[in-house]
Amino acid sequence: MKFAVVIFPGTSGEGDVYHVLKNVLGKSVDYVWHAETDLNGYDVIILPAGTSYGDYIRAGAIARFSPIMEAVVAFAESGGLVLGIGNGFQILLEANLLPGALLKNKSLKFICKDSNLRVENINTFFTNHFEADEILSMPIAHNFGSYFCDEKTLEELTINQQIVFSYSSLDGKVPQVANYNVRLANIAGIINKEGNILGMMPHPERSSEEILGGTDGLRLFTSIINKLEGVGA
Amino acid sequence: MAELTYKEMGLNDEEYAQIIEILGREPNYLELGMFSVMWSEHCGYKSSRPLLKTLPTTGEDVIHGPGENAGVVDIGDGQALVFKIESHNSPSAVEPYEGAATGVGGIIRDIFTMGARPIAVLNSLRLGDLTDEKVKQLFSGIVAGISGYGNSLGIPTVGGEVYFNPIYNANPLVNAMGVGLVNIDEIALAVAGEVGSPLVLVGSKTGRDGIHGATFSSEELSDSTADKRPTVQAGDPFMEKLLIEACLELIENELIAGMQDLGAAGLTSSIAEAASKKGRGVAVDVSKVPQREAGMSAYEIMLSESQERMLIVPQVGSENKVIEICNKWGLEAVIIGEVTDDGLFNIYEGEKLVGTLPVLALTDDCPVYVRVSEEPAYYAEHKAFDANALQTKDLNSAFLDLLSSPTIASKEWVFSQYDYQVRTNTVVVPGAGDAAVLRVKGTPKGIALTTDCNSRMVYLDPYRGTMMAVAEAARNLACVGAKPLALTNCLNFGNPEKPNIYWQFEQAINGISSASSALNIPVVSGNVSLYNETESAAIYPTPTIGMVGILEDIACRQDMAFKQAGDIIVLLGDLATSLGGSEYLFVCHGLETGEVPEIDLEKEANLIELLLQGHKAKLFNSCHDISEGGLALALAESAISGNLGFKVDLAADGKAIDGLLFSEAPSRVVVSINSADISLLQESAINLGISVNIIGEVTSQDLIINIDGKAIISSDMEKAQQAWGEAIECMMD
Amino acid sequence: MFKGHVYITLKEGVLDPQGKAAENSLDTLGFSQINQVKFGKFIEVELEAENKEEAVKQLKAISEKLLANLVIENYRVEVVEVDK
Amino acid sequence: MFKGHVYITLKEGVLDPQGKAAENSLDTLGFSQINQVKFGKFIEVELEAENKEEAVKQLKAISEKLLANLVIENYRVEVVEVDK
Ligand SMILES: Nc1ncnc2c1ncn2[C@@H]1O[C@H](COP(=O)(O)OP(=O)(O)O)[C@@H](O)[C@H]1O
Ligand SMILES: [Mg+2]
Repeated sequence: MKFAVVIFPGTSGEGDVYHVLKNVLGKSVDYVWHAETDLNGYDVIILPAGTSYGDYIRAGAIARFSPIMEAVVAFAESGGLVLGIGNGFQILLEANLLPGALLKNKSLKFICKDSNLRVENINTFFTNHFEADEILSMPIAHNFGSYFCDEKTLEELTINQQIVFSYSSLDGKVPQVANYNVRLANIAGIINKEGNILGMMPHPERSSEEILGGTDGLRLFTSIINKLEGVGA
Repeated sequence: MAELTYKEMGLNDEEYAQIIEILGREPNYLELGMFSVMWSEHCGYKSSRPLLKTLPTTGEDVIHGPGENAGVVDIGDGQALVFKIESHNSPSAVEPYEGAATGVGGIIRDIFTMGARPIAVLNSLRLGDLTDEKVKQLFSGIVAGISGYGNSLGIPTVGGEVYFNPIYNANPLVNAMGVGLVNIDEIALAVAGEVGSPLVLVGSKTGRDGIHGATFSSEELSDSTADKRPTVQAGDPFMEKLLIEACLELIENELIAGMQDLGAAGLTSSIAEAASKKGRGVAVDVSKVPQREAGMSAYEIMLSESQERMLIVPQVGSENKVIEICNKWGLEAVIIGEVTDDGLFNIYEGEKLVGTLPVLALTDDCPVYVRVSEEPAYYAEHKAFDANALQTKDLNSAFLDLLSSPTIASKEWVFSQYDYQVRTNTVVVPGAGDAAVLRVKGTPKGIALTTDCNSRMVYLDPYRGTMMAVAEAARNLACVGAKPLALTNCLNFGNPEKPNIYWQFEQAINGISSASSALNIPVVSGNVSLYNETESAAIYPTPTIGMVGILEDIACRQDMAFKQAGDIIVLLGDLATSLGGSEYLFVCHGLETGEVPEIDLEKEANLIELLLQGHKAKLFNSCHDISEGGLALALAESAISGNLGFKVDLAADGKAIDGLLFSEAPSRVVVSINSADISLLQESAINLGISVNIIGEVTSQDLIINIDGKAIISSDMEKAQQAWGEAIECMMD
Repeated sequence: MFKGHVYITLKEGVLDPQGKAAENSLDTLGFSQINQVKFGKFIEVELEAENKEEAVKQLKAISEKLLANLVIENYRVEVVEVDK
Repeated sequence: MFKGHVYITLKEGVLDPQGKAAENSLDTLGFSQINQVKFGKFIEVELEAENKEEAVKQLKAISEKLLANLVIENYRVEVVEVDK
């Protein structure tokens, strides 16, 4: 199986996920320049973290119009697996491949730290190596990381189990409040209805080696590999 | 813009006369402007060159010392580290966000101009009294600027330091250090290439921003700088990122003869420097320079300090390939002139020659001043201070006050705004240890990075204080397991035309020289920022030291957190008591005085050796050097980081108790080790003449120091954590 | 040649931490009479067009496609012909 | 109760990378008639004041003190009385 890591002008996080796939997992992976229009031969498309186009106007706003994005949309519509991390998530939202938007952090500051995540849905291509309600540690590093969508969309996300990761306390408690804003604020990653497009703000590629402090993130990638090689892709 | 006189451009009568002599005529306005920026302190190093020449700059690992855009040291396996520290003080005082952001942009350009992939940024900040609203604004603006620019480049900001002192209220210091990794055979230099090679300008369009920035940064800040505000430059990190990728691709494809970033004094300086390297001349047509604004004059184009621009001299015949690759990255790249053999800097506006001057006159003929040096009266006065005369304080509350002093307290508010993890190499992250440690993918090696300077010590005794800064940097590297390799320095001082300031400057540089040769850590790059003064006062002399070190085996790294209850706590070094220049005197007695503690560089070298042996034998479970706040605060930081307590017992033996706790005497480190390993440690320590003091043990909770059996300091973890962890946050948000 | 303005504001119910922060600091600065602050974008555009309608159409088009994110933002455009 | 608007724009000659990026992107999107895009801020304020002059004064004050960065930005204020 083969991964593609898309590079847009100004993309800054491509090397981190590439390193995990190639050197940690020994998978074959290519960089694909945004001007390309063809994604044939790839099984998983990754829109990497960091920044693209300086995140000018809005993170992802310009990148979504890159030539490669038409191919990404087509690839996704045909059921191909697409993973957007951080900036990649923002691009998926701007491209309407996932619902909602990401707003500026409440603190108005960039935040770089480890976060605790609760796995809300382990029955996906991306999370089948996690355990139900398991608490993971993954770094976050973003400026626009607070997820937003309208109430109707939030209901759908909830009913269809599209919320895959929630921010959580160590003891796994995610305040199960009715308050819509608080519930929104806990969302760390969502998947589309069909289950082939995942967007998340935390960085699995930054928690895939012991030397970096943990390997929880690695299991997200092995989940993908497991599913695809399992079904002989 | 209204025409300036040569005085307004910062030239004096003698210098103007010298220019006339060189040209054999009056310079025109363009030529005058070019001289004034090239002969400014910032570009010409007028007041510093003779002193800088005395720095030790050679060593077996040094590939390039001062003189290039950045220093280069060999780290084996055909790889080298490229690094330099630079100031962006006055721009940050005027516009903190853009000033700090463009400071990062500038130092990063110095790194990839050498052909290196930038892998890390550090930042050394000096701010005023954090209770002052204006200072808070400067602080948040500066940190946001570094964060905004560095983060979007995907270069981790992995370390640095922040000190707070009212002396910096109106004169904040922003020093940024850039570090890059390069294959030795791919190092690029700023040379002009062959006669006839074209000069290609790449990147941002040229605007009116930053004109006379170099001159501006060489003048004291006064109310009139308000009028100079048009010189503020805004950064474009996206453009910088494209430049990095394009330039590294050009080098990979061996298309470049020379490369030079555009920084202070813009086109004038980078072209002159590139050309002077080979005694060449250049012919430039300003009408070819892409312009952001209408109707720019040759003068404005040649002096503009618009950011994110690079000058490239392609290999003969490869200019089209160069332009092609730049365009692929969405970068504008145009030929603006060519290298000539007449040694002249000729500026054309289309066909018309609008300026002509000898290249070397700009770069080499810059006048050099050996200023008058005079020891200030304060030096002897402070030395005479007697700490025994202090009124007694409750030392437990002193301890808590120190924990929450912003200079000592956790800097998480700062570094959580920096993406310190991107590139996934940062294995000792900000706050975790005395220096940052990065792995070098594909090798067992690691590199360690730090910046250090306690400017209060430097003020009280510039010579000793600066030796202490170099020693602390080296010690910080050794504490995380790295052998110090080389250093860079950023000399932030006041107005050198004042004898007392020049004395500080001279003494500080001598301090770097002494420490650098004693510890065998050569100086490979640096930067000078003078005239950091307002009407009221000069800043403390602040010779910031940036240092890099190497870990042959990254498995031998160590951080400062206690690891397990029951480990014994050992002080490597002496139970010193000198309180001169300490944060304790400042915070608890409102005093900045005293004799700066003695430093024995030979002992420091042995301590570093001992630390490296210990790390190699994996003896240490934690390692933290003693700096601001002394022994008590070093213990507290290790405890808080490890969320474990300690019980320490000291004997006064007639020594001053506050001295024992809070002395900032150098060459001392607190380690925690397995009790079984103590004899091993003692053995190597004896051979190296370092005293090993077993002072207590790691416990599961509470921070306790008994002296002669009496509990002097006793705090529960929560209280300490809060005081240390939330101090800055509470003041800022 | 036309000059256009695009005003982008956050939709009702979308958090505006910047506005909240401004309200707070204005309070501490003693501007007690300020009740609410909302942050939006003001974008000035220069464009060619046959006529004003044409220009308005273009401004709307670029707002919807690029300048505004309709999930969280509303936009309003306005054209001011430039007298040459 | 008054409603005020504050318009914040970059000073002449200050680089506007966002604007540049928008221009390029619009170009590739085929909006060739767009010549220039400049990004600024649009801030809506609700405040109490004796009268319109009073309100204008306050808006200016908060713009200079907090909302605008006068080193690189210009501001313009405008008051619209709210009819209750
Ligand atoms: N401005 C900053 N940016 C990033 N990291 C910082 C900054 N200031 C301090 N740090 C980090 O916080 C920790 C403590 O800094 P410092 O008190 O200077 O340590 P030391 O006294 O041992 O040199 C170090 O890891 C340092 O890198
Ligand atoms: Mg320090």
